[in-house]
Amino acid sequence: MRNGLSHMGKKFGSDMKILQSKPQLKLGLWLVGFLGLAAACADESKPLNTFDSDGEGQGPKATEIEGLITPIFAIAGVVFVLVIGGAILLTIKNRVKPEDYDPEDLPTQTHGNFSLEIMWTIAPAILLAVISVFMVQTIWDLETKNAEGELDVMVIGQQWWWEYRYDVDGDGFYQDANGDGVVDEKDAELPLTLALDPDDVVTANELVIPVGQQVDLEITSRDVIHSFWIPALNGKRDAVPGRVHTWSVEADEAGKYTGWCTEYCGLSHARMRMSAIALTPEDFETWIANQAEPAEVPEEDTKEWRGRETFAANCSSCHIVDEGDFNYDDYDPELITKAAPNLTHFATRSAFAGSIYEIYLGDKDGDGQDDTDANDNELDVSDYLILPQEASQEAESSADYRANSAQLKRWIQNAPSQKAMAPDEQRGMPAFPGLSDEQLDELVAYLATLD
Amino acid sequence: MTDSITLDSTDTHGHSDHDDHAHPTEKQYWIVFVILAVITAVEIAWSYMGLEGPALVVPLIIMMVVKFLMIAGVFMHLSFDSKMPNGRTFYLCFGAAMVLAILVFLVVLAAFEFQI
Amino acid sequence: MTAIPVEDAVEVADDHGSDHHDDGHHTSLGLSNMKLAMWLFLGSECLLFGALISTYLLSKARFLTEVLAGNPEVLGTLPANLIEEFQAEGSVEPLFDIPFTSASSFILLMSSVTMVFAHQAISKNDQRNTRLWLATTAALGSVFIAGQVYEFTTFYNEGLRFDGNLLGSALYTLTGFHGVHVTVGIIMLLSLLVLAFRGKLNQDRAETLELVGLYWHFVDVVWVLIFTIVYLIP
Amino acid sequence: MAVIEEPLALPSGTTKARRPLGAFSRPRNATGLVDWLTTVDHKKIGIMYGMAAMFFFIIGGVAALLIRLQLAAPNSTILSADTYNRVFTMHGTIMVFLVVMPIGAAFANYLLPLQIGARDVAFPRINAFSFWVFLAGGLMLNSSWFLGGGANGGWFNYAPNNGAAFSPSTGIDFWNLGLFIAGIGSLSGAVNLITTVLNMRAPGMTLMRMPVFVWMTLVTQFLLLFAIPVLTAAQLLLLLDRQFGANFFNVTQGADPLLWQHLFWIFGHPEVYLMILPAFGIVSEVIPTFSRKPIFGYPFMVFSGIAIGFMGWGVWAHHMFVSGIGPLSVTAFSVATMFIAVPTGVKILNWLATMWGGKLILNTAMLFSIGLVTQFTIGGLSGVTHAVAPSDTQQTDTYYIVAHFHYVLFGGALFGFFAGLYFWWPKIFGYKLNEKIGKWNFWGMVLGFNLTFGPMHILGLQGMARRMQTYDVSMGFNLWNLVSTIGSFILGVTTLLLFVNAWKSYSEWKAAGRPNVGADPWDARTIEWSIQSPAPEHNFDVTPTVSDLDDFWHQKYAEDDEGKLRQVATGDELAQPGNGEGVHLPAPSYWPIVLAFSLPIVGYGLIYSLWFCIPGTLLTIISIYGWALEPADDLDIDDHGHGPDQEMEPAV
Ligand code: HEA
Ligand code: HEA
Ligand code: HEC
Ligand code: CUA
Ligand SMILES: [Cu+2]
Repeated sequence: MRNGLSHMGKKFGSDMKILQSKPQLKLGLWLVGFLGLAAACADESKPLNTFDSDGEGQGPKATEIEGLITPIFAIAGVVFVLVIGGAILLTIKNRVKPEDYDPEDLPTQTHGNFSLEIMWTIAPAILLAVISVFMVQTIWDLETKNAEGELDVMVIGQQWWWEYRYDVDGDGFYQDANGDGVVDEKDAELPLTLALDPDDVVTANELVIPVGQQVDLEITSRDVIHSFWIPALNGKRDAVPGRVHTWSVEADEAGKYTGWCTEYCGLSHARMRMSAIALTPEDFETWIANQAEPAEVPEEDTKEWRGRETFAANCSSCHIVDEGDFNYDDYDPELITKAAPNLTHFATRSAFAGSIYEIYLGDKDGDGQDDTDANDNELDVSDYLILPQEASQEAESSADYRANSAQLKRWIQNAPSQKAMAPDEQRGMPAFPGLSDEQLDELVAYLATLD
Repeated sequence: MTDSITLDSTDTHGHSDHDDHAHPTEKQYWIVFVILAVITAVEIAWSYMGLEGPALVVPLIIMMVVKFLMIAGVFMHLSFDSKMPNGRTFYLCFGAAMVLAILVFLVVLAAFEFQI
Repeated sequence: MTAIPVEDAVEVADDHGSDHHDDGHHTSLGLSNMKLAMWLFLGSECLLFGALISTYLLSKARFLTEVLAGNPEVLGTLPANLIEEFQAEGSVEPLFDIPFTSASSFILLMSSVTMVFAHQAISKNDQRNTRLWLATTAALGSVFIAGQVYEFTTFYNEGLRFDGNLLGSALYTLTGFHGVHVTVGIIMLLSLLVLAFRGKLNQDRAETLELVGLYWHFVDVVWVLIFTIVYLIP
Repeated sequence: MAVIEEPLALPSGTTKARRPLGAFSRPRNATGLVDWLTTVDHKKIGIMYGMAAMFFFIIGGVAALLIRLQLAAPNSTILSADTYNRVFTMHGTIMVFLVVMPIGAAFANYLLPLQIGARDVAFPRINAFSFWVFLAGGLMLNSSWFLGGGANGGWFNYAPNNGAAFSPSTGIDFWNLGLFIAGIGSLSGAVNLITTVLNMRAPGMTLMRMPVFVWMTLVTQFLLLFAIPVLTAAQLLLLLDRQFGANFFNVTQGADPLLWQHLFWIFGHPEVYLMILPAFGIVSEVIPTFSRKPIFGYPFMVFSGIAIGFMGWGVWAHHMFVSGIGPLSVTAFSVATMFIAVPTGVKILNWLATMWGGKLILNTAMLFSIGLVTQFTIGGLSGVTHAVAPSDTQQTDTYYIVAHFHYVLFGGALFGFFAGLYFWWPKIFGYKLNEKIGKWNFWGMVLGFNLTFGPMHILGLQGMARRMQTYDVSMGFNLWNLVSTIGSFILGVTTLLLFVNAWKSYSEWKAAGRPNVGADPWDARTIEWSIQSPAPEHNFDVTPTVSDLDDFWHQKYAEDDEGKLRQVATGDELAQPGNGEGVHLPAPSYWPIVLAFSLPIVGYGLIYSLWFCIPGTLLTIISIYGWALEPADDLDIDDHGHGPDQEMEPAV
């Protein structure tokens, strides 16, 4: 397809040159452009594509939107051809060469035609009225909520990563903000805190959802406005601090669906990506059960254990690794948002730092192919599930399937050099130039145990 | 000084001689003032009646609008000036802005009300 | 620039001066340029105040919601007694001193009448009364401002900070911005007064005075809105 | 201030010039630079607006090219994330506020008085002030490049990201105060121009005889008059938040960030229409002239313009479809937005109908006008596709939107302005622009423009979000970004052809001994062509009396006995000779520029140290009084604090 496109591009360019001499070709040129557009949009290697004419690999919401917009594109295309074609035809037909100019030779002086003009006032209005009917229908369709008891997830945007809280116990609350051990409406009324409802699950960057279910999202933010967007599953919805916006996603097929933050949110807006991972309901159950477990403490005096010490000294002021006894009261990260990614199950994710870096490299499923591509839709989902159960233990030893430790080390040592951040303004992760190479190794080893 | 060039009017040639007789007299001003004062007193009294919701708000708003119209109409001569030829331009400039401001910001406030 | 013989200008001026007092030149609409311009300007002010009033309404509502919900961030910005009163009343009413503000509103209303009389006086070329009424208007305006300064001090002493919470920011901004308008009006009145005392404010200048009057009445009208919306409907 | 020295009572014959406050007397016979700095001539002010806009256009254009360079390839590092954010913010801000708006003002200033048969605008000194204060604000905004970097909040600068906590550098303060100051200029300009149009028309120039351009400008100015104060209010809140610790957008205190969005877009949407309407006005003059037919359906053209102006107030939340305003609001605004296509469509179709059966002269001005009709339609149609809210949830904040607004802004507004430049150039400067370079200019721009922004439709639908410093290879955006970058350089170079053309045409004209281009080089329709080119300082020797729409054309052409249209006179035969003897013009003044440049001093004070505000404010007050007390050697009458000038005096 890429070849096809560049071919199209060449054609586009050469037509343009002809255009200078022959304006007649303008129309043809635009048609080529439009075909190119259609062709380009059908190209499946575009993980964020919104205009997927065959609708494959899309969730029902996205498909519904597309069902609405496709005929509108068609109507626009017709108007486009009529107006532009008309303009070009009139130009060509009615042109007078400068040398033929004769002041006495005037065209008929028409001043207007009332009924004609009324006609082209009313006709588009009727057309638009018809479109409106379908449009309003879709607007409200997109707002429908899932049934009671189905999965709800709170989506929290912050500079420059996403946090997800799963309402596992289905009580509709996500935090125990006043720390009284009872999760109730009072907690919901308080401002967003880190303190999680102990029965719920929290993760970052990757939204894991079960296939074939509408998952309702409650979207909010801890700092500035972000926008949550997984194009293949639904349109976007802004994450506005102080407000909770409902929205939903649903995937028909298992797979990885990428997206990125689409409301400008400052420095690293371009590096605030995310993805949704759709698992079969059974896989999803396994996954969530694992997430609910506390982190395991590594054996004493191992490499991992020393990493844990370093972590406690340097990192746990911001990052939570919940070993079952975590106390939110003693915890106050030096960040405007008061939150850094929860690392309790870090190793079960596939990408970090706003989904811009892979956590693992190499061939995960042993089929001889490198599975490394943060934005590859084709990723085999079962790869994803291997991680928590088997793979991570051998992560480091396995030659073709290993933690992306070089990148992780670079990140821990100097995160702002890996992703634009402003730690001095309490936005983003600071650099740790003081950590020795050995300490970094130990830290990475420790992080790899967090599955 | 030549008299050949004039930037004279088009729609209304020359300028209408609207004069003070079109404006209210001193006495009328006082009357208006007294009415305004009375309305204000009623407003304040109303706010002390311990009412709530629409019963409180609606009469207050009505009285506010009446006061507004009286000041704009009488003190600012809107109702008199607008009788001059083309005086409706006043309405165009000020009234349009008033209406626009009210509508637009009502919609804004409504948008915050009906978030669902 | 073409050289302009001043004589010409003066002649024109004289010519002009003999025209009707508040509307001397011939315009397409038959309204004077400046009066039209003034109305246009006031029209745009409507939108400005509209935005500020809406901001106030919204901010106050949000503030109250947070106070009633007991958001510690918000509660921390106010003394406990105020919070208790707000929560008890479910409104910000306890902050206000209605009788006091009513009195100052009344004073501002009164100044509109005196402004009208100043205009009447000048159109009769009654210099003495023009000065008198101008001075009275300016004085009433100043009393209003003094009242507002007093009121702000009270609010401040009660613990309402401009940079503390939404209510403080919005209330001080809206009323303060109106106060700035009144102050500008007072300065214009005083400038007119100086002219009047120097004998330079004659009947020909009636329109200038009328324009200041329009501005003054507008500021008054805005206060009518603010008084009802902010103070009487808290 | 309503403070008047008694100039009007000066006894005849006295030439005593007062030196108020011991400062300036009104400059006389100023030449050279001083002339330009103190002029109150609407034509010179119009030209200065145009030049300033072109200057800013180069800055905004270079910023655009930097954006395109950075995006030419994936993962490129030409601009850091921080720089990129500043560059695109400044690009958008400059293009909107310092390029398109002032070009509109330039045409309005130059043409309005000429087209309605007036000697000048209603308040010439205020007019000068409007320009200088715009320039002061624009320069202040751009000074941020050197003082810690430009603004970095995006051109609509959403809260709370624009707050001190998230954008601590001063860029946003410059954005805020610079535009605040420039806004004062737009506001005073609007008051001035509306008064001019409503009040200063030549005898017989009834509203329904005004050229369409005058109408569109009138609507534009009303939009400005009512829209700017809303932005000003928002900026005031932001100023208080950033500089004085207020909480309007402080979420921890319960503030709602959507307030900013509402205020901004209540301003912002009328803003986009006030950017396009002047261009619509321009092509409504050009197309009839070169189709040799009257505009088709004049009343429809006028009323659709007014309708756009009105409807423009009811659709602002279409920029907030995904902001979470709730489905009810979304539905209402979505439907309202779609119907804006109706009056706009009327315009497009009426232009086509004007060309229908016409005898088209395809010179550069006409080509650019046809360019507007076609390119704008593309942008308008994509506009309708995102007026449909559900599809906007996919499109918003992607390059599809970027494509939309460049098609309407560049393909609409700027193409219209280019048409206007080629059309009125002889009236303004006395010589025509070279047609050959003009054609290159046009076709080059059409090519470059479509290459740059056409692919953005595709990119947007492929999911490329806007305001992204970089993108990953795996996203598949490489090809079209490269195409777009190449296009942007073609566009840049071909845009520069305008300057080449101006320079070349001028030198040829000079070499040829500055031949007179004639009053009416295009056989045009409206009365500005009935005076000499370049327009004499006093505009009309004799104020024209108007009896028709397209009055000048009707003087040239009349039906003979058989009812056939014949030329009865050429434009040059009818033209006024340009010797307006004894015409009294308003004297120039120093105060507009002094007052205008006193404001940024206050602005810098607010950013750096409040102490600076004191001299700034003092200077402001002095200038206001200086202005008001200025000896009126013309008929200056001032009022309330804004010190409007008197209209040009009548019969002199
Ligand atoms: C000159 C400026 C200009 C103009 C004229 C327009 C015109 C229109 N715009 Fe555009 N718009 C912008 C400048 C402009 N816009 C800018 C700058 C932004 C982005 C701001 C930002 O986010 O940075 C924007 C964004 C924008 C959005 C928000 C997108 C988003 O961020 O999600 C929307 C949504 O509805 C929209 C809609 C429209 C519509 C419906 C019109 C209509 O007026 C168009 C009407 C014209 C036609 C439709 C073509 C001619 C009509 C016919 C030939 C008749 C027949 C047609 C039919 C029956 C369909 N615009
Ligand atoms: C009238 C308005 C206008 C105009 C004319 C333009 C013109 C151009 N714009 Fe603009 N653009 C906006 C208004 C405009 N833009 C707005 C409002 C935004 C949104 C900003 C935001 O998101 O906040 C935007 C955003 C925007 C983006 C998206 C950035 C992002 O989201 O990350 C891009 C990307 O390609 C872009 C490109 C261009 C290009 C290539 C041009 C070209 O047309 C420019 C062509 C160049 C020239 C005409 C200059 C000529 C000068 C030279 C050739 C230089 C040579 C000279 C010297 C070196 C001295 N623009
Ligand atoms: C001052 C707070 C702070 C400290 C201290 C800190 N971090 Fe971070 N960390 C962050 C923030 C904020 C992010 C999110 C950055 C982003 O993606 O934009 C982050 C992200 C990460 C991530 C990626 C997480 C993910 O899922 O995307 C890892 C891994 C990480 N930090 C490890 C560490 C380690 C190891 C240390 C100690 C050596 C440490 N951090 C110390 C604030 C901190
Ligand atoms: Cu978060 Cu953009
Ligand atoms: Cu819009």
